[in-house]
Order: sequence, then structure tokens, then C-alpha cells
Amino acid sequence: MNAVDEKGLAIASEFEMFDEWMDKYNYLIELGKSLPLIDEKDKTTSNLISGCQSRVWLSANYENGKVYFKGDSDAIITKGIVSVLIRSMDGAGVDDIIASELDWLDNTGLKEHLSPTRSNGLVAMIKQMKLYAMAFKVKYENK
Amino acid sequence: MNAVDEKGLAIASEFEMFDEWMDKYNYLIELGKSLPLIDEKDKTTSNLISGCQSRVWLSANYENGKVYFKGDSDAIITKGIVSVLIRSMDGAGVDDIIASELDWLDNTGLKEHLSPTRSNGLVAMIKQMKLYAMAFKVKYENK
Amino acid sequence: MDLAVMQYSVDKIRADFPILKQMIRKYPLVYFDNGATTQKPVKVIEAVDRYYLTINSNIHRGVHYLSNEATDAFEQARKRVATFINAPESREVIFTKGTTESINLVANSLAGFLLKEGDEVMVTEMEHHANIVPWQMVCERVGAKLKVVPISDSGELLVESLDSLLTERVKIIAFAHVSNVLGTINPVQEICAKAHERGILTLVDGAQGIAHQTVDVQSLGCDFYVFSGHKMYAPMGTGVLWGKASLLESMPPYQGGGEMIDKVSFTGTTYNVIPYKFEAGTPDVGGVIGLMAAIDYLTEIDFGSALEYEEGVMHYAYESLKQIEGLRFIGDAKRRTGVISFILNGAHPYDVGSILDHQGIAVRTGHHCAQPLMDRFAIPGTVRASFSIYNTREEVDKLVAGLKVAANMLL
Amino acid sequence: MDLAVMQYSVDKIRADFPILKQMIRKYPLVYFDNGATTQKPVKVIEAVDRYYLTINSNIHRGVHYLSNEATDAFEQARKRVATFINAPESREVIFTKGTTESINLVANSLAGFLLKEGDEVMVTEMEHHANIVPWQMVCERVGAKLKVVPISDSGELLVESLDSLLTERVKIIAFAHVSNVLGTINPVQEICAKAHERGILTLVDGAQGIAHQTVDVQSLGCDFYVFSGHKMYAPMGTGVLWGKASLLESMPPYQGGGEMIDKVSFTGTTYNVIPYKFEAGTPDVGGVIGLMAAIDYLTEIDFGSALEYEEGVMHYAYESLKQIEGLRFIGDAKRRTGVISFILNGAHPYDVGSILDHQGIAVRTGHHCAQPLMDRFAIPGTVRASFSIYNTREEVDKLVAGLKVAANMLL
Ligand SMILES: Cc1ncc(COP(=O)(O)O)c(C=O)c1O
Ligand SMILES: Cc1ncc(COP(=O)(O)O)c(C=O)c1O
Repeated sequence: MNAVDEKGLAIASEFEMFDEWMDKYNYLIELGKSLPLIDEKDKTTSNLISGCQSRVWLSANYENGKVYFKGDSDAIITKGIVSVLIRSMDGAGVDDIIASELDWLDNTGLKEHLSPTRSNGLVAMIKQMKLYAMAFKVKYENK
Repeated sequence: MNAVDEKGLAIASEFEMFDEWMDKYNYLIELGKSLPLIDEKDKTTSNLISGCQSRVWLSANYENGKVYFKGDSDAIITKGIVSVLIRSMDGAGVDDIIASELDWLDNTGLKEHLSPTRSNGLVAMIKQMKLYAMAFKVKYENK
Repeated sequence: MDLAVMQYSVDKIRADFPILKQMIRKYPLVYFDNGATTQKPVKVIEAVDRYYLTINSNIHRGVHYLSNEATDAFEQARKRVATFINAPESREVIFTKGTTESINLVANSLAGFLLKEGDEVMVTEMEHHANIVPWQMVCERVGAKLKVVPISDSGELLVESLDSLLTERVKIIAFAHVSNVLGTINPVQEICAKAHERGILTLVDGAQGIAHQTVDVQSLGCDFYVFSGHKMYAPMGTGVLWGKASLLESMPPYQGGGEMIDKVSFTGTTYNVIPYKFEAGTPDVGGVIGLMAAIDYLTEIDFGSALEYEEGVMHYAYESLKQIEGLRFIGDAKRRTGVISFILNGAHPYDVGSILDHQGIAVRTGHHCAQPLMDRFAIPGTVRASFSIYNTREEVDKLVAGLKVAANMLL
Repeated sequence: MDLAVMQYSVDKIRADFPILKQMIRKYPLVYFDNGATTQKPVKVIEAVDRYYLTINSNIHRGVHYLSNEATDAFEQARKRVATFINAPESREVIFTKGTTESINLVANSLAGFLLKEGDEVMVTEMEHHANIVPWQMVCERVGAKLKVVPISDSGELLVESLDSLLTERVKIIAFAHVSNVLGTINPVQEICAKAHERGILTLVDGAQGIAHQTVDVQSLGCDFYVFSGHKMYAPMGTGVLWGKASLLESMPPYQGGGEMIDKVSFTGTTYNVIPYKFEAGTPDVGGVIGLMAAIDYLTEIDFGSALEYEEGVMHYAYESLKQIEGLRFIGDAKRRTGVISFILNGAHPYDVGSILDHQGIAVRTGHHCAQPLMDRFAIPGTVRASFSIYNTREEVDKLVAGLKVAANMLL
């Protein structure tokens, strides 16, 4: 298993501890609040992922073979999930990000927010994170 | 009751005698064959009533206060019903034709052929017969 | 008759809608998303089943028994719809797959026929995309212009502005009977009168009107009235375009195909009479029969008292929601029905909706396909509770309680 | 597995179609009008009921449970359709209300975009009106010309003629997979190859193909394949447009409304991605779920063996009908399926159909929405028996006996 999914599994197990949806969501909301926020100046349209229900901003940096993400959303639940996704990928290598399968999301009980038809920007965001990794790979590691 | 519907009721009772559809239809087909046929030269487009399933030709004459019809159809069942309708109206006065309600058609067991959606030209033909009567009334009896 | 018998029994009504007994995430379903689509009474479901189990067949021009039965039922449904909206003639009722298709039909049929380069089409700031985009597309095609009637902060059309807006360039004004976001009931008669004085056609988008008002197209005085069956207890995929016969007769067809033609040849094709001219292809016979069953159901339960009851629940909802701190209504028109839109100040509608959902409460959140209206109020979206004849005061209480939970978690 | 178990049991299949037990005018129903619409297996009826009883809701962009369930089911159905026709991607599957709408969609979207003044559209002499009239209307609008591929007396396309007909002015050729009158199976691959060599698009009208062939859009090699659900055991009012993603992506939308947009404002509107760009308004979710159930049913009973069985019955019908004196087949192509058209010399099809109906036998008579084809054969119409996987040899015998009665009465 790649590093992203390993980290993800650990994150998922945090969520599995909650019996009550409310506790889970309160935790998610807390996570959202601790998200490494994207700088206001980086909230540009090119960093915006538009969903009909909520909007997501995402930026990525490449440093010494590792990718670092920052994000934000106007909805706090979406922001919580942005935070979860970033936690799983932040500081990972491009190959791990590209290879990640994210099956552990099933265990978080948040899957419903990640349906392609939910249109909250999250599905597009996952795609975007992988695209960033691929772009960095081509640019900096061109093999 | 007006003269047309009176005659019609008598015609309907002929049909009510049959227990078997086949006998009824054989009779209908016979009636079709004895229809006072429209002259070939009168089979013009203006006398044609177009249905998708079958076509009906109809002509009308006015003589001494009475209306006389001739008709034809390319389908023999349609022709039989044309014959029934003409029998009920032939030689009737314009007012009787206009006032006729044709409820007796219900008793013939042929009603299904007279549905507006059947598109065999028969519904349009009934309308046409009444229109002829109205036109003659205006033209010759203008009151 | 005993007064108690005549009274509206919501318990009896709820028993007609089996889905309302569903448990959602261990909570009994509280369904306040009726503006998107209503649930269907068992009589509607059974009527469609009965169609498929006994007379299913393609209609029109059949020589066989099933085809005639199905055709009769289909044409019966057309009459029933005509009666329901008090249309002068049943041939003015055209079956479509919904409001959206009905509007596209009218817009496209008028394009090039009535609408020419330099002409104007008038819509309002509170329209659903279905009553904006088809006109935009058609205007672009023929070189016409789309103009917009503004609304007030309380969500009412600025009807006075029509006097200057309705110039001679305007060919048609298309507007909602009831706004799907604000609940505003527009003054249809007044607008139609102003339009007709100037020879301008009127199309009323009745998607939200049809389930919350008794509609009489003659007294409304419009030229076209369109609605969706699925928002009035009928199956999905059903809709109606009503239009004045004289207009429909002169308009060119929209889609081409079987049924809508008189005679087809490669040298030239002539078209059928209305309503068939506008009904190309095999229609959703089962759905249309379901629509008839829905009308029968509404008649049977006395639609008028059902609406009165519903208004009562909605009024109760307004009063209850008002008590919630930080809740702000979007839309505050004097005459309202069907939907209540609001935002919890500081909370995103998506978050509110998600937390309500976890308590078994279904509302809709977002822009409700009315982005220009969101822009007008400078909000990303609203939470919308929309009502029906089976909702109860207890459900309103649950909504209020649920919103308090959301406020606690989010604010 | 035991061979007997694997064998196709038509009795078992018939038990899945409750309507087949109907008595018509005291005779057991013999349904040979499948080309117009097939009957629906109880699993399809139940799937739709289950939808309405448990998850009915408007789809896409909902934040609540029912809406998500309904959306998932709807998108599942899209995948199932893609698999059924072997489409490379499910986003290439667009839900419509039928073949007619699918063709209108393509024709209108191409108008002005691909089709310009002076261009040509090619159809064939054997097309259904649904594959003629939309093109006529669009050609008239943009000033293009409709051209026609002729057929032989046996009812086969004169494919050789394509070499001269397919000039550089031709932008698209639209033709039936299977003729709804003649039963002719057209050489789709060959025609598509000829068209593509010249950069011409191809649309295959699969209304009759889908129920009588296993369809693989990739191996057929066409650009668009369209069909109706109701002719393949699914509910009325359902249909599909399949198109190559790259094409659909570049084509402008057809109808405007909710769901098909990205961002709407009065200064400009941008559109959603495929398939949503082409699915304006609330779709018939229940119907689409019924279509999925129909595909599941066909898979479950092994569609391949069902078709083999059906071919057997049809072959038997040909051989039996041949014995009837004065019966003349219309259409005598080498590769045929689905329908058999004929006339009893001297008898009008309407009369023959009516007399069959009185014996409980449902056939279709008339021009079958193919008037140019009737003109080609100089006949007013035909009697058409069309087949399905539940028809039997005994029913064919009844048809033959019924026709003899008709001949006796009429000739
Ligand atoms: C006011 C209004 N117009 C049009 C529509 C579109 O209706 P449909 O999706 O049934 O075509 C809706 C439905 O949301 C609506 O509320
Ligand atoms: C070959 C062909 N094309 C098109 C159609 C039209 O299909 P629908 O009425 O389902 O839109 C039919 C149906 O009769 C057909 O047989």
C-alpha cells in the first residue's frame, strides 16, 4: 500500500470511532477549522473548483520531491473533507499521490459527500490533486 | 326524435340481431357492397376524406328539401359503415341531419371504428355530412 | 354531511403515500423537498401498473383492441387535464415531458415565426433556468434580445416597470406563476392584461403554481401555461403545455417524427392538427395515465381543502422559523405559497442541508436553478423547505428542532 | 449445467409478462404488435414501483438521502445502458424520451454547427418518419438539402449507389439499423465505413435494431446510435442517444433549462459537461430505472438465446404465411429480423387488421410512419406482424388461421 492510503486508513479509523453522526460531524467541523488555509491572495479563479453546492479552493507546491497542499471551502463540511484529503496527501511523493486509491474513504462514513453527482467540488478536487502530482512529476522529475 | 336517428335505431336493431361478430361483419361487408357508389369522376380530392388507415369519398346533393349522399372507401369495413351512415341520412331533411345525435351507433357494435383516434376517415365523414346539410340550409333555405 | 367527515384528515392522506413511512438514517422521513418533486399517492402508482398489466400498447392509428383502449385512456387524460386547468378545449393540451420541454417547445416554435432579429423577449429576475436558458438560446439564434423585469428586495416583481419595459419590440413575456425560490405569487392577471394591451404574448411557468393554486387558465388570461406532472403528484417525465388553440394552430411544429405529420414525402411534408402536431413520437402513455390518476386523486380528496390545510402548515412554519435566531428569510412578498427559502446567517446552506439530512429531514439547498436570483440577493444559495398536502405541523417542529441542532454545530 | 435447464423456456418467459394472459374479445391475446411497443416484464413494473415506493426524489445536486439514492440509481442505469450497447464510456449515454427525441436532438444540435447552407443530409427510402421529418425541418432552417438512398424491390439499400451519392456536400447519413416495415437489416458497418472514408457522420436509428440484435456500437462503427426503451421491454417514454464523446462534447446543447448549465446569468450562460449538457430538466427517473430493469431482465434470461428462439418463431411464421394464397410479402431482403409485412391481395390492410383483432390477434396496419416507403411500393399500407421473445409457434398458427378467416370474408 502506498503512503497516502496508509495515512488515509489511519484517518478513517479516527472516524470509525464515532457511533453518533453528530460526534463525527463535530469532529469533521473541527478538522475543517484546522485546515492549512490557502492564502487569501491565492483564492484565484484558477485555484477555484466550482461545485453547485459549495466551492473549493486548492493550491499545491512541490518541494524536495514532496507535494504540499493548501485549501479552503465556503461550506464547513466540505472544508472538513478537504482537510481530511489534504492530511492524507500532504507531504507525499508524487507517485504515492498518483497511485493512491482512496478506498479508505468508504470507512469514514463521509462517502456520500464524495459522490460525483453531489456537485460540491470534492470529486473534482481529488482529480485536481492527482493532476497536480502528475504535472509536478513531469516538470521536476521528468522520467 | 328526428328522422335520421329513428332510421338509425332501426338499422342498429338489424345489427343487434347478430350474436357472432363474424355474422355481423359479413353483413356489414354486404352492406358495403350495396352502397350507392360515388361516381368515379366524383372521386376528386375535394370529395376525399383522408384517414391514415383508410380513405373515404363522399358527395352530397340537395333536391326538394332533401339531401342525398353517395360514398365509397378503399377498405370494405369502412365502406360498410359509410353505407350505414348514408342509409340513416339519405333523403333526410337538412334539419334532421343537423340535429341527429347518432347515439344508436353505440348499439351497432361498430363504435370502435368511429373513434376519433382510429383515423379511418369516418369521424371526419360524419362531420362532413353535417357540414353539407348546413351548407345546403344556408344556400337553399336561407332563413 | 357530518363536519368531522368533511374535515381534512392529514393522517388519511399520509396513508395514501407509502413512501412517507420510510425511515431515513433511523429517523422517520420528513420530506420538505416537494418543490423539486412531490411523492406519489398509491392510486397513481397503481393506475400506471394497471395500464402496463392490462392495456399497454402504442397509441393512435392502431386497429387492435389494446391500442384502442390505450388511446382512449390517453385522450381521456387530455380531457381531464383540460378540465383541471379549465382550458376551453382539450386539443389545447399538449403532453410533454415537463415544464422544461414545454418552454423549449414554445420558444423554438416561436423562433423565426414570431421572433425575429431585433425583437425582445421579456423574462423576470426570479425565473428558473428553464424559463431563461431556452429564451437565451433562441434569442441568440434569431438575433433577438432577452430583457429582464427587476424585482424588489422583498422578492416582488416591479410590475410598474412593465409600463416602460413592454415596448413594441417585445414579442412575449415569460414569467413564473409562483417563484420556486421566493414563493412569490405573481400577479398573473395584471401582467397578462398589460401585455395584451400591447399585443404581447404571455407564457406562465406554472411548475410551482400548479400544485399550490387552483389554476384557471381562462381567468388568468395568459396565452400559454406550462407545468410538470411530477410536481403535482404524478409520475416523473410528465408535463403539459397548454396554449390557446388559435395560437397553437398557427405555430410551426417543434420536433419532427411520427404522429405529428399529415403526409410525408421527400418533396414536402404537411403537418397534423393540434394537439398531435406538437406530439412527435411515442408518448409516455403510462405516465400520462398516471397524471390523470393524480388529477382524479386531487379531485377526490377535494384539492381546495387540501390547499387550505397546506397553507395552514406553511403559515405555521413561517411563524416557527421566525423564532430561530439568525435565520433570515429570502423572499418576503405579500402573496406567497409553496416554498420557504432562508439562510442561517453564518452557515453555508450545504452544511445546514447536510445536518438536516442526518436527522431524516429532506430539504433542498443551493441556487435552485435560479442563479440570477442568487446574484440579485448576493447569496450563494438558500435552504428551501417546500410544502405539500401531506406535511404536518409536527414535521415543521422537527425541522425547527433540526435547524437548532445545525445552528449549534455550525455557528 | 443440465442442457434442459439451459434451454429457452418460452412458457417461463410468458409467465413474466402478466398482460399476455389477457382475454381480448373472449380470445386469449395474441400480441404481434411488438414493433410498436413491447409488453413489459413484471420485474420492470416492480422496479418502477419500488422506485416510487422507496426513493422517489428529484436527482442531482440534492443534499438529502432520497435524492442521493435516486441519483445513484439513475447513474447506475446509465452505466448499465453503456454496457448493454458496449459504449466506451457511460457519459456518452444520454437519456431522452425516445428515438424521435434522440434524432431531433442530434439534428437540431448539428444545425448551424455542422450543417450549413448548401450541405446535404442523406437518409434512405425505408426510413421511419422520425428519421426523415427532423432532418427535413432542420435542412429547411439552414438551407441544406435532404437526399435519399434508394432501395431495391426486395427492400434492400442500394449500397453501391452510396459511392456516387456520398459527395463532399454530405455531412451526415442517418439510416435504420432494421427497417420497421421490411425487417431489412442494413449493413451498418459497410455504410459507416464508406461514410467515414469521406469524413461523413453516421447516425443509426436503432428503434427496431435494439430488440432484435445484440448491439455493439463500437463494432458497428457509427457516430450516433439511438433507440427507444419502450420497444425493448422498458417503460414508455424512455429512450437513449448514444454518441461519441468527442462529438457530443463539441456539439451545442439542444434544450435549455436546469441541469444542463454550468453558470447562468443574463450576460451569458455556460453549459455543463456531457451527458448533462443534453439532459435539460427533470428526467423520467422512474422510467430510466425501469429501462435498467429491462436490461437486467434481458441479461438474466440470456438475451442471446432469447433472440435465437425469436428468430426461430419468425422463420416459422415466414414459412407458414407463405402457404396462404394471395399473400404477398413486402420486403424480401436476405438479412431480416423483427417484423414481417404483407398484404392479402385484394384486401385492404385495415380490413385484415380489424378481422384479426376480432379474433384477439393484435397486428399493426397502415403506413407504419413510413409513407415514402409505401409510395415506393405503390401500396396504401401493409399488415405488419412484429415479433418478440415471448411469441410462440402456436400464436403464429392462430395468425395464419385468422388470416384465412379474413381472406374468406374479404375476398
Ligand atoms: C419555476 C420552475 N420552472 C421550471 C422548472 C423545471 O421543471 P422540470 O424540471 O420539471 O422541467 C421548475 C422545477 O424545478 C420550477 O420550479
Ligand atoms: C425505425 C423506427 N424509427 C423511429 C421510431 C420512433 O420511435 P419512438 O416513437 O419511440 O420515438 C420507430 C418506432 O415506431 C421506428 O420503428
